[in-house]
Amino acid sequence: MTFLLDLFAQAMQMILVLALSPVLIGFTRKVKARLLRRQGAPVMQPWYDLIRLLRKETVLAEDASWLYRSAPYIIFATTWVAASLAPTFATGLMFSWIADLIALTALLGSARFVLALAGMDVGTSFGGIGSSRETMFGSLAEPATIMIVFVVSLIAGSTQLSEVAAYMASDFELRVSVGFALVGLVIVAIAENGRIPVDNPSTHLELTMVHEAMILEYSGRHLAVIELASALKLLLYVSLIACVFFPFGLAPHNGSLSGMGYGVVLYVAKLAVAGFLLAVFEVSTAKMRVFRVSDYLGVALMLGLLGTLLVFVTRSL
Amino acid sequence: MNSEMLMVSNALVAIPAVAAAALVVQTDYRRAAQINLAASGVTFLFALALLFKGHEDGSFLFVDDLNIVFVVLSTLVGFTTSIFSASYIQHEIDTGRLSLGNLRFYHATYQVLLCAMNLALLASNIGLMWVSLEVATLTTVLMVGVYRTRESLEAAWKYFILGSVGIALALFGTILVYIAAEPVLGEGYDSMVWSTLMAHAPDFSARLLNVAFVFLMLGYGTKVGLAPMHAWLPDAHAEGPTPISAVLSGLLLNVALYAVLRFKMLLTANAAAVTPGPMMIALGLASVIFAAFMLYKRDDIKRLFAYSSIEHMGIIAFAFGVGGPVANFAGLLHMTMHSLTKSAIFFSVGHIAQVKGTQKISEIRGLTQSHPALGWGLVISVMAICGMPPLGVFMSEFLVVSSTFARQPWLAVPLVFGLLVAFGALLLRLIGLAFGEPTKSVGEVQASTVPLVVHLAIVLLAGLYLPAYLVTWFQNVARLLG
Amino acid sequence: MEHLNLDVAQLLAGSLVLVSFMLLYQDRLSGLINIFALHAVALTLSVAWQAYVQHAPHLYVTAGIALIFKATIIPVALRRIVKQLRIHRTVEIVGGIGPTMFLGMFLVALSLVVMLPATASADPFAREDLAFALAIVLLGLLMMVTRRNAVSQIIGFMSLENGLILAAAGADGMPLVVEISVALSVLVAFIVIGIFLFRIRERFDTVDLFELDRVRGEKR
Amino acid sequence: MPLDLALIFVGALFCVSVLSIRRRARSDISRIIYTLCCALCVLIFVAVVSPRGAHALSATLPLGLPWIGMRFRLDALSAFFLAVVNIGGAAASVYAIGYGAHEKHPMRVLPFFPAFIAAMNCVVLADDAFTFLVAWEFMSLSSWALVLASHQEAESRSAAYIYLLMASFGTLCLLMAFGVLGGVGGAYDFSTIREAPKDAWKAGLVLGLVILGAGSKAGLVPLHIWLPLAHPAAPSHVSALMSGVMTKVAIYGFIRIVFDLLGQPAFWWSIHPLVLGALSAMTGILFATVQSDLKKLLAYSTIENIGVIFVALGLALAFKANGQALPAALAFTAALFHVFNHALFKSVLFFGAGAVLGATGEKNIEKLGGLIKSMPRTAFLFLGGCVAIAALPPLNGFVSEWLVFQAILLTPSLPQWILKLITPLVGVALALSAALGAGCYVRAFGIVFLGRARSAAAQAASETDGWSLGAMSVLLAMCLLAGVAPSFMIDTISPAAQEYVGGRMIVQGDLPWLTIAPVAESRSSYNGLLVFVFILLSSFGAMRLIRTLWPRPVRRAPPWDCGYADSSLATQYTASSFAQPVRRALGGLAFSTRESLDMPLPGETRAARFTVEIGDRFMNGLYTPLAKAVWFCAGRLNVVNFLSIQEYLGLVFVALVVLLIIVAL
Repeated sequence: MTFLLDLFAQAMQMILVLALSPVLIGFTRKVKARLLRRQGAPVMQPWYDLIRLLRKETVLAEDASWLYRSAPYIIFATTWVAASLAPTFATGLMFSWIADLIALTALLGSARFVLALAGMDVGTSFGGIGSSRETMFGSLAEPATIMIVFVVSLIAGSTQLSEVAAYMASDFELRVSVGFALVGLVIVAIAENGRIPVDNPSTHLELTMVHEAMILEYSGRHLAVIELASALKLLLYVSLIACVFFPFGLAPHNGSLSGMGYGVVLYVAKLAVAGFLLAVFEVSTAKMRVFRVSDYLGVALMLGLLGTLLVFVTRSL
Repeated sequence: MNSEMLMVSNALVAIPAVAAAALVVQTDYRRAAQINLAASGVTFLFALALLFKGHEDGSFLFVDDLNIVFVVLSTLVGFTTSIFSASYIQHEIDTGRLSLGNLRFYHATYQVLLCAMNLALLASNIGLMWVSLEVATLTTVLMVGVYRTRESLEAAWKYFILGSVGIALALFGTILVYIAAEPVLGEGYDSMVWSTLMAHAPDFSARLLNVAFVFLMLGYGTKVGLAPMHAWLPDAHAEGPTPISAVLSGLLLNVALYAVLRFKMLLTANAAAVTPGPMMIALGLASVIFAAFMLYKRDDIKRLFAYSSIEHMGIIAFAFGVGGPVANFAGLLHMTMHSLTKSAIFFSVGHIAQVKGTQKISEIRGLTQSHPALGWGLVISVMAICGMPPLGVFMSEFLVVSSTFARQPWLAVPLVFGLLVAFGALLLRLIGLAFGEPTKSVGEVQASTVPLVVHLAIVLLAGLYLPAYLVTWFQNVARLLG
Repeated sequence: MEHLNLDVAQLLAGSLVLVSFMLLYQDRLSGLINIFALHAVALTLSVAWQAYVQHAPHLYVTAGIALIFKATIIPVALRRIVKQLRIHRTVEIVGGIGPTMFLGMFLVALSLVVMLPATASADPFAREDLAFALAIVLLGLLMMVTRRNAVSQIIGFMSLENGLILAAAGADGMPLVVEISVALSVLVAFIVIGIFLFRIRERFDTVDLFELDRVRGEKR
Repeated sequence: MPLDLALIFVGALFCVSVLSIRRRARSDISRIIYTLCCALCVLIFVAVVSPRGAHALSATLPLGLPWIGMRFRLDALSAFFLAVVNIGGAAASVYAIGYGAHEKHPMRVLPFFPAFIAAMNCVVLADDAFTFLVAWEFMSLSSWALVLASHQEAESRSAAYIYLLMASFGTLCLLMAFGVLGGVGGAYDFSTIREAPKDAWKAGLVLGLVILGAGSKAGLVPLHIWLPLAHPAAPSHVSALMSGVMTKVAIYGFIRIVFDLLGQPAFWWSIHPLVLGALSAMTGILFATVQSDLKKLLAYSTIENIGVIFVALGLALAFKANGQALPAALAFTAALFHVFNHALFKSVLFFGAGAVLGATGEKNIEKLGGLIKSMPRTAFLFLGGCVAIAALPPLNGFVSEWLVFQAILLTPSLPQWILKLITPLVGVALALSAALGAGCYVRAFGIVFLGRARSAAAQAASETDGWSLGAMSVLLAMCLLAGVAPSFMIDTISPAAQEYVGGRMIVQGDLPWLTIAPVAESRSSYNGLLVFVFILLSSFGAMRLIRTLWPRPVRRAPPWDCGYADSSLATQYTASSFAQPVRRALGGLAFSTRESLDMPLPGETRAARFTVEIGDRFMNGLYTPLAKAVWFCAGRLNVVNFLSIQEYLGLVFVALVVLLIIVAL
């Protein structure tokens, strides 16, 4: 029975993340538009865009190689696998044990790796800029993530997300290090998803763009898949923050269907809150210069390190 | 007395003497070279016979574990060097650097030198040893000056002055030893014979022995080429004919060292006397480090390796100074390996200098490409002298450094420092000489690589495998040296 | 009587040291050679006296050798060489007589300090002789260090050898082998020196050793 | 029996090297020699991995030190390293059958190549100090000769010089270490050393000397300066051996002495490996990121990986010292696993670099580009190597890094506060270097293989030969295997761990689905296989689905590039500009950079120049002054060479008087 439940939960989760991620984007845009006193596109707009792109003809640059064509699918696959392993509404996922937090980070890392390569494949200047900057951000964001992972997993005594979530849910006490970790993870999340102030998702002809520069040459279904992947990434980070720091309402390992339903509802609510906060944050800040991003991410790294040190020291006492 | 006539050691002294006499009258230099070769060869065979005959004890000559090693080694190197010199002088004649008269003189003195050195090694009393060493010195002085160029004369003169001062000091030390022995052993010959001296060493006046050793160490040390008495060595090596450089580095230094070792044994036998160790260690270290730094600024290929001889003599002196079974063993091994390797180096260097028509390091490049045999021969032998495995020097250096470091780390560290600095210099020069775009050569020589190959083969073999009887000897000798 | 013998021996040996000092500050070549002859004579006397005292006939031989070679042949030959080289008038600069003298004094003192306690066991003759001999050796060496003229260097060297012979003679019953060898070696040495002086002469037209240092095989 | 066979085959390797010496080489000699090498390596591999029972085998030859003989021993650890050595050796030989064919002077490579492999085998087999050091130094010597294969180039000559100098420095350090271990009696065989009691200061002394000795060979910062010079200078298959295998032999030396001969460690032993390892990881990868010479880049990244391995070893020491067997086993396993992995993918990468070099004659990546079209197979294999070394799942590089992180996560249980402070910092360093590594290899692959060709040479490139591709693909397949089924590797290593840290990880083979769990499944687990399968399924599934639902054909067109369509190759991003952000942001941690911009005034026709000089702090701060000092002393002492005879006599005189005074007193 539990096996079936777990399988169901896993399948459910995989579909759920896929379905919800563009909606989250759409919701954020909507809220932003509203805050800017605009009507804004409907919340489902990202899905419409995806469908439209999928229907469109795909144009490839002459110099594009096989790598360029297969990159979108690989990126999508890695991100999706990662997203479907993080507990969103239930901890008892069928396959949650095949990759722990560090592995999740690494999966996102491979997505970035492939994306950066794809950016360089056509041999245009924009792609190069994008990949180069992405690489630098990544080389700061990843260690920061790892440090944050250290903090939570040292506290929870495990790097398994479901274990961590369960621990946080059961006996959660307020710790400074956890606070550091939270702030750090938020900073990383913003940077990784190319949101303001690090990058501006809604521009193209700006020399400071990063993510958009890499996918400049993509069109049609390839672009659609990549967009979906980035949406998934945003969702993944949100649900990471949610399940690690606000783990209430997660359905337990062998919970009932009702519990799962409850979990789903709460999860959607969490997403909504996150999207709203993100929108508010984005409209209230300006984009920063590219070379300041390293300092910005350095803060996250420092927070993670401080948190880890604190944990280490408190352990000894 | 009859047994005395049959002694092999007599032959070892007699053959070269006879050959020398024959060579004085021999005018055809090719024939002379052959006689020279044959005589050295026979001498070497007799030395080999010694191996099987073992100890001998005569009134003037004697053979024991210590000098047997030296004799075999020196006759071997004497032999191979004579092969080398045969192919070397040919070119000297062609280029007219040596006249026929010179050559007669050269060959005769060569044999006299061998004779003197064998005598020095086999002499059973300290007086005779001293005399033969002086003769050896004078002959080499003459041979260094054989080219009659200003430089060679200067070198020979310096060698003569420093050498005879050293030898004089050694004589004074010898007399002192006699005077120390005389009250115990009574007047006369007994007080100069090694066996009796060693037997009664404990009863001698310690203070007198100390003073004596100061003179002997400095006197014979001059001929060993230890700093600060080394000054004659580089020029003598550089300006004389290359076979003589080979003999100097390969033999004469060892013979002088042999003398020092004998007296060291004497002092070690006497409990009250100062242990000679510290003195040897100090001089040894001084030589190693000094020579190591001197290597850097050399532009003359023969001077370069002369300084490396100083360095290695320093190492050997250091090893014997440290003492103990392992270090003494290492010292003997190192001495053997060094004379083989260094003479091999001079064999190749001699031909290289002839081929390139210069001794300037800066004007020789890319030997491995232009002359593969000579070039790689040089590379291998220099690697050997730098103590690279699997060649013999590595084993001895391994033993010296490790055994010393186990006992007195603060002594091993400067030694290692010296080794490293010297290696830096030699490697730099070697890469310059052997690799890169080759420079032009002036002429070809039909170099006989036999001696080179033989020496390197022995060194390689010794680095991997030491025959048991050799080991037992070395260990006996090491025990004698205390 | 014993005492007298000792005094005479000391007197002669001491005179040798004195002559060594004279050698040390004599700066004219011809003069130097004469003093060297004197040195040899003094040596001969003291060796002879030793022979008389020790009743060791072979020492007379040594004395003879010393007299013949060192006191006559070598000085004569040297004088001839110097004449041929036309340098018998040359006055060489000896770095400050005063310091050299003091150094010499110090050396004599040193040799006494070293030798007397060392030879406590040996008999008094040997003791005195050894001390003086060492002094002579050191002085000879000092002379070689301070002189830059080939001839005077040789003289310094031979005075050093005289010291050795004195020591050898002082040692009771040292077999003849050694003295002869000494004498021979000195002879050989002298021959070599002669050859060299002429070679140097024919190459450099001088026996000033500073000239020699300029033709090192290896240039700075 | 396996040991004897292995020894025989090693001997055969030496024979091959001797036999290969010829005055004039036959045309196919290199093919023959390399085939023989490959065969022998495989044989040795088979011999050492063949089951040999629980206890170690040993043999003694009547060579070497007379009173000890040449001793050899085969236990779990040496078997593991022998396997690594011979896999690398065999692959290099196969590769060289193709690559070595167009070697100009085969006689400068052929005799030394088998000797080099044989020497590495001997180091791992040796069971007494003398044999160990002979093999160790001979390994350096033969590789030195290989570095000099291209002796006409001044820079490979200087590289060879620095290399051998550093190598013999290391050997002398080890020599002194063995001096301490062997003691006055000269008992240099490892069995005696193992038993002998060691007092604390001696152990510390030995540890320091070993870190200097083994570290200088492994390329531990700050003893690394020779490595990026020497490795690239050699022919590519040799570079692969030096980088992939020889450094591992150095690591073996460190493990053998510190974990085995020195006995029970004290906790502070772990500090140096941890700190130096982290330093190496950071320095190495930052330098690699800014290199424009492909082989230099690879060499620097070797330094990074060595750092990672040393960190793991340091952790193992710390745990072992505190008697925590399980974490110690985890760290130790991580170290050995990474040794194995790095040997594999670094060889692949060097082979790839060699193939590129052969096809274009270019080491400088600024002149390459677009090779993915002209040499697709090489590109694919090289990409695989990049993914593996960038520690990305599902390949093997990630697994070992992951294990190291798991080990770090266990360090809070260590009682010593100093370790508590160090390990988090080490963790940051590792995380940073891993991330930077990914970036570095994005750059390497992207600039060399992607985009458009930046030079005529790159334009004219063509696919490399089958042997090279074969060697690379075999190694890459092993990378994948070790990535998706790491449990086998872990279980293979655990006997060695059992022997040298006194514990082992839980048997991974028992876990379902090839999962690995360092401590307990509840704590952390990873399943390379499923991750791989899922990624494969979902990507292919997505592709199939989309292609079937919306089957619109793909159209080729010139790149849009925001409308700035231009065909000039110069507008592509260059390697140096790609590295610029990282260099600006983090470069200061490792090196001193001087940027100079020469901008012509408006109206001037000359081109603007922007130059960047990158200085190695250790080189400028430590080695150059050292060399200067030596030359200064040499210059000063040289005066002694030009004194007059009188002055020399003066020296003797002074020496005499001084000694007399000493004796008189």
